[in-house]
Amino acid sequence: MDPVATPYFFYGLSAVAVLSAVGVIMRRNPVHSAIALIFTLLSLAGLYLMLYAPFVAGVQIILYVGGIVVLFLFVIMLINIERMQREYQFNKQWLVGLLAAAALGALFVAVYVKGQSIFPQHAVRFPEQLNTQQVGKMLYVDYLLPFEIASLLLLVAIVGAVVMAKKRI
Amino acid sequence: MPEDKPDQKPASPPPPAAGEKPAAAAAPPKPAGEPAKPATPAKPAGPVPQPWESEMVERFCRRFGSGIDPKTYLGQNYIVADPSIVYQLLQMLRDSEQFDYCVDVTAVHYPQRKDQEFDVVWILYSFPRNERVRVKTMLKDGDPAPSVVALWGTANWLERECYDMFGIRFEGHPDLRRILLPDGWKGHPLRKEYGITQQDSEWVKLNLGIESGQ
Amino acid sequence: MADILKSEQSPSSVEHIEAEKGVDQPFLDATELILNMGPQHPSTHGVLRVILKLDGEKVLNTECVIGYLHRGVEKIAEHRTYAMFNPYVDRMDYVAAVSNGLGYCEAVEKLLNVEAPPRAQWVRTILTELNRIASHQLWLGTHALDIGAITPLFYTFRDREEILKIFEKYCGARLTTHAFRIGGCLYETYDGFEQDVKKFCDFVTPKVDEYETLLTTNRIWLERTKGVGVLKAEDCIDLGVTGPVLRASGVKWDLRKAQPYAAYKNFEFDIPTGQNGDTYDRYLVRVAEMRQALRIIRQAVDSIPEGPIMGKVPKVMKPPVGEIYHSIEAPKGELGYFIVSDGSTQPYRVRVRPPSFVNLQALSKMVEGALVADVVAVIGTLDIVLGEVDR
Amino acid sequence: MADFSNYLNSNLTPGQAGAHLWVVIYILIIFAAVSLAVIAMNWLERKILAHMQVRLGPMRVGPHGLLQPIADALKLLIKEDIIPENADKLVFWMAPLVVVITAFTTYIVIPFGPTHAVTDMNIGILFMLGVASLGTLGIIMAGWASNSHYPLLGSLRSSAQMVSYEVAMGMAAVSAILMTSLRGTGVYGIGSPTADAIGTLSMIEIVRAQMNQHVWFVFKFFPLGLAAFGIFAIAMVAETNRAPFDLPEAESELTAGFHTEYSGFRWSLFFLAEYAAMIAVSSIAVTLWLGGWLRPFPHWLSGDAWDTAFSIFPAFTFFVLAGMALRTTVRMPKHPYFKIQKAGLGVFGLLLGGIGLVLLVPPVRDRVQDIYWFAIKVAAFMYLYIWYRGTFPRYRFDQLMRLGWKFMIPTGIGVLIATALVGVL
Amino acid sequence: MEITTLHYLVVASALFIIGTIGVLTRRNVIIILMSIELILNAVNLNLVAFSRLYGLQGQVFSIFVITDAAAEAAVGLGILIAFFRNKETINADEIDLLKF
Repeated sequence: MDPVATPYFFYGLSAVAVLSAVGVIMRRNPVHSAIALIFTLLSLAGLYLMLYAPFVAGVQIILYVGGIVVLFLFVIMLINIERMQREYQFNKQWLVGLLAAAALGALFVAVYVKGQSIFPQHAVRFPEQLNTQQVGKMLYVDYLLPFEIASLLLLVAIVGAVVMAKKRI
Repeated sequence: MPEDKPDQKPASPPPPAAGEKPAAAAAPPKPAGEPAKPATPAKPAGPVPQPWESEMVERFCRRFGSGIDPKTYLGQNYIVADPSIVYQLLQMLRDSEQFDYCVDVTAVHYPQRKDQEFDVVWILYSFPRNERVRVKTMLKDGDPAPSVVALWGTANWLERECYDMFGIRFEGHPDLRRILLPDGWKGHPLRKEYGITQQDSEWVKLNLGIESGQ
Repeated sequence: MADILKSEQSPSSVEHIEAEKGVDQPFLDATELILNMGPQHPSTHGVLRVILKLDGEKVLNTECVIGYLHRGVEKIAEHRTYAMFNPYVDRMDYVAAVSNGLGYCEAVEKLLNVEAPPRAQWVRTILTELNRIASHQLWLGTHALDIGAITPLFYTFRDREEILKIFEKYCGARLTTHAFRIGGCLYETYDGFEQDVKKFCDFVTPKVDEYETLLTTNRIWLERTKGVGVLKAEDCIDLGVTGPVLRASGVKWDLRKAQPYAAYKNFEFDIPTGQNGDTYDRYLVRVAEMRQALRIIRQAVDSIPEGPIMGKVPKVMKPPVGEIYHSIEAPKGELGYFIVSDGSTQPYRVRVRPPSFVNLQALSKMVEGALVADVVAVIGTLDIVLGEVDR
Repeated sequence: MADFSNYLNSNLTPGQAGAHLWVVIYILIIFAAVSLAVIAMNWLERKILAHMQVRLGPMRVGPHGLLQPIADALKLLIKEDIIPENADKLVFWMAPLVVVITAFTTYIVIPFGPTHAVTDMNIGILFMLGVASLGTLGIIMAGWASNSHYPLLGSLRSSAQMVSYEVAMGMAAVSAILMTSLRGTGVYGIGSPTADAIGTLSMIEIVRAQMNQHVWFVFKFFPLGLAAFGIFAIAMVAETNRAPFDLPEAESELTAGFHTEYSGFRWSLFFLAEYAAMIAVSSIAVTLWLGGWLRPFPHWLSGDAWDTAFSIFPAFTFFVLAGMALRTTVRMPKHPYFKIQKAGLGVFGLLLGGIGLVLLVPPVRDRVQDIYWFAIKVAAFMYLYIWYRGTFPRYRFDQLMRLGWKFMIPTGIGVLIATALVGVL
Repeated sequence: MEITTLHYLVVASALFIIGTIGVLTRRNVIIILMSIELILNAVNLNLVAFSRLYGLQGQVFSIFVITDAAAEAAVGLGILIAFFRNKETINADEIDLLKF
């Protein structure tokens, strides 16, 4: 079936994503930032659904929102943020950083202007129905080695995080 | 299950010490523990404290001489000791006489006694001997009593309460603060001059915002 | 504590913080937290306030703040006659009012050098043991509730009700009974007292098994209570802890055996003890004590002697000058009365040695390094009544 | 309008059929039904728990306290809404909403019958687990925003607990999903696990797989399915913060945990969300292991006669309930005080009987019986929840974590591996 | 109006730039880590958008990226907690020693 009112959904979700992203970097209080991040991530999950990538959307929700952001919130609660809220929020090189980001934006625009022809102007549809199965097959057949490496990475991360956060080992 | 054990005896059978003897089992109607006097209605004169004689007391007398005055009253033994030696006496009671359990630390206020306004009373019990003894000392108002927290951990709160109620300072107490009354309270309610309806109205006004706590 | 809590509110400018860096030391480690448990808290059994210093969930330090229920019972005693003070003692440990009354009456009788007649002694023993069961039942229900099992509370209260009914029939009051008078008991037992008590014994014996079915082998109960709040025998003696807590640590000491009072020397019973001194052992000891209490009651009911129930005491009680210490085994531990008489109708000084107050002192030792949930369990297992702690 | 009636003939969920009107109707029905179920659960829990604890429970408002939940709801609505002065207003305000929205969002994919779901998603179970895990965020937000120590501890506990048990829950769910790829029938039927054997994450397809394999997954590969189901059943109790895993709101330790500072309507939102989440996770368990909407023995006791016999069950249940209500009406004391209650209970009984009669009508009967079997299975889980609460003490935090990480997750992985091996062999 | 891949790319680049600004200008390490998550998400959006044109590899890679993000967040926050415990601060410009 066709998604209903695609452009409206797209613009709505994109606006939420971008505005919340601005919220993430502008808020004084890290908890507010984390909540803004949740909104960004959820609207991105919506965008993935619109792009017929339901599995990625599901992983986004369960892993990013349900896992990583909870981790962020957990750490924020462990840390006394009251003092940090009263301090300066931006570092001394903020102007340079802003300029660099602007330059990056300019680069994007330049790339688009120069190579307009290679950008696709149409959308091709992949079947939604078997998306999960196909992703699974690809993960476990074509990309088995990267998958294993990723699991190794996670193991290292677990050990690293435990070593870092534990007081006495 | 603990209760299955057939052993019904207490941890230590009461030895026939000079202390309070349990009344003979044959006479249940007799209330426990006063062999000193026949059970007649109280006469105006009443029983008087008798000197207490036992091996333990002799040991104490040898060590402290005239500083102590061992007595027995209604089958209960107590030693009145001089404030200067009471700590050594208590220490000796615990270390060499097995009085391992400090039941209570308390005080009595006698405002009419000149320079000896307070009785400080330590009630001790010995698990191995199944025997109680009270140690008493007379203090002048304002003089400190020795703290026995180092000897018995129990004394910590008991001495705090004593300080709270009577204002007796216990020297050597790790944390001598009020315990039942609030920290800023003025006065020590169990002193005789403290009226029964008296209160620190200043504190009440300041902290509770009311005119009177009554 | 007050200045600690104040230091959280510091001025809000960065410069200020920089300037005050020496003064504005963080009072806590990065992960530490002060938790103020009580005085209004569901499981501090009244108005106990415990200030916990936590590292995450781990308890680093505790401080008890008591006195919220301080009514000055000892001061009141100095302004009442001996008989008038008797009802006041019921208000200290209000779940075991009968025991309190027994201790006071016996202490004054000793001071007066009179004795209660045997019939009174027997009735006193029966009522005191019934009250011990009631107290332990209330403890069991609330303790299980603290640990999260809500059902035992209702079972124990259902059965405790039967005891209170007997009290009500005997003396007209359920909780603060004022059942005994100096020199004996005021009331003769009502018709059918023996039958009621026997019926109660038969009724409650399977109920005690029922509590055990719910808890004793429950895995979660075992995990929550075994090895929690361990108190070794030496520590118990050093801290003056008495009652079931002491017996659970393996010290076989019970005043009913060691220095018998009332009619206890006529009855056979065991002193249940534990080995590990943890919360589970204390639970077992108290449940076993309920059974022993039933045993005593059964023996006592069968052998109540005939005779008067009130001894001969003077109308105006004027004990001779002197002082007396008398203690009994209350459900919570050694309850002692130190009474000083100056020969008048009013006691010169009454000192109550409250078991709860002394036992509560062991709290900070028992919860060192435990978790928040254990603090609740340990407060429950100490079986304190704040009315008695604060008096 | 054609769209409206066409859908009824199609054999699809409204989401798949693209019948947007029906989607809205379904959502409304589900919202109303879940709210009603929560209200009923409230009454039932109090009654059942009370009878387990030798007391009567609510008896005053309405006959046998039937109107008690409504009275409670009214009270909560008109109660003063308190926001602590130092609370973070925005987050404090948002937290209950997050919890409620996530709890209700999960219902989109729950199949109450082959066509009785809002939509059938390709990633149904993943979506459900993911959205269910978002409820944690609301709890964390609530605890943090209250700016108080008890809620903070509660939300710390909650976040750690939910993250831990989600893993075990996922492991158990995956082993059920593995079973969907098999073709064979029966308890040990493995079929052809070749390249064309494709499992599914879709909730409806999972139930269809159980239908095709003639076995509920709880019995599949006998000890394995049961073990996975057991892990899921434990993890879902932890996931919904219910006894014996109710540490985040442990009333005897943290007063009320994360919702200590909430009152009135906001608090009732937490309450609503908790029960809605309980029903939601029970629905997942029913779908994955207990055959979803399938009636008992659809293959063994097949045939028209059996079909008809089983389809009478819903009506029969309502008749029994009506009979109980009417019996109580008759047995009520003959006293003017009970007049209104008597009338009310009588009308209620007649209403139940009327519903039963409606359910006897064949077209309704056919469409409703799936929902009935689903609801019965979920209700069994609800009863279990209440039973746990009446029986178990509460775990301590470290024990909870130990159980989760050292027992549930290894067992879950073991069961998963064993299921995969058995499926391939 | 149809939504093409380009639209998604615009959103992704916006998120990327916002993330970059966050990383470069904020002092708070937690927010820097969140900004990194934003950047990774921008990349993910790109990958998924292109996967509509060129096959599912993009989606598979975005899953790898999410895995990576999880690992990064875990280790990053672990370091953060260890640092906070020692220094009582989590400001990026005060974290200037290799050893403490």
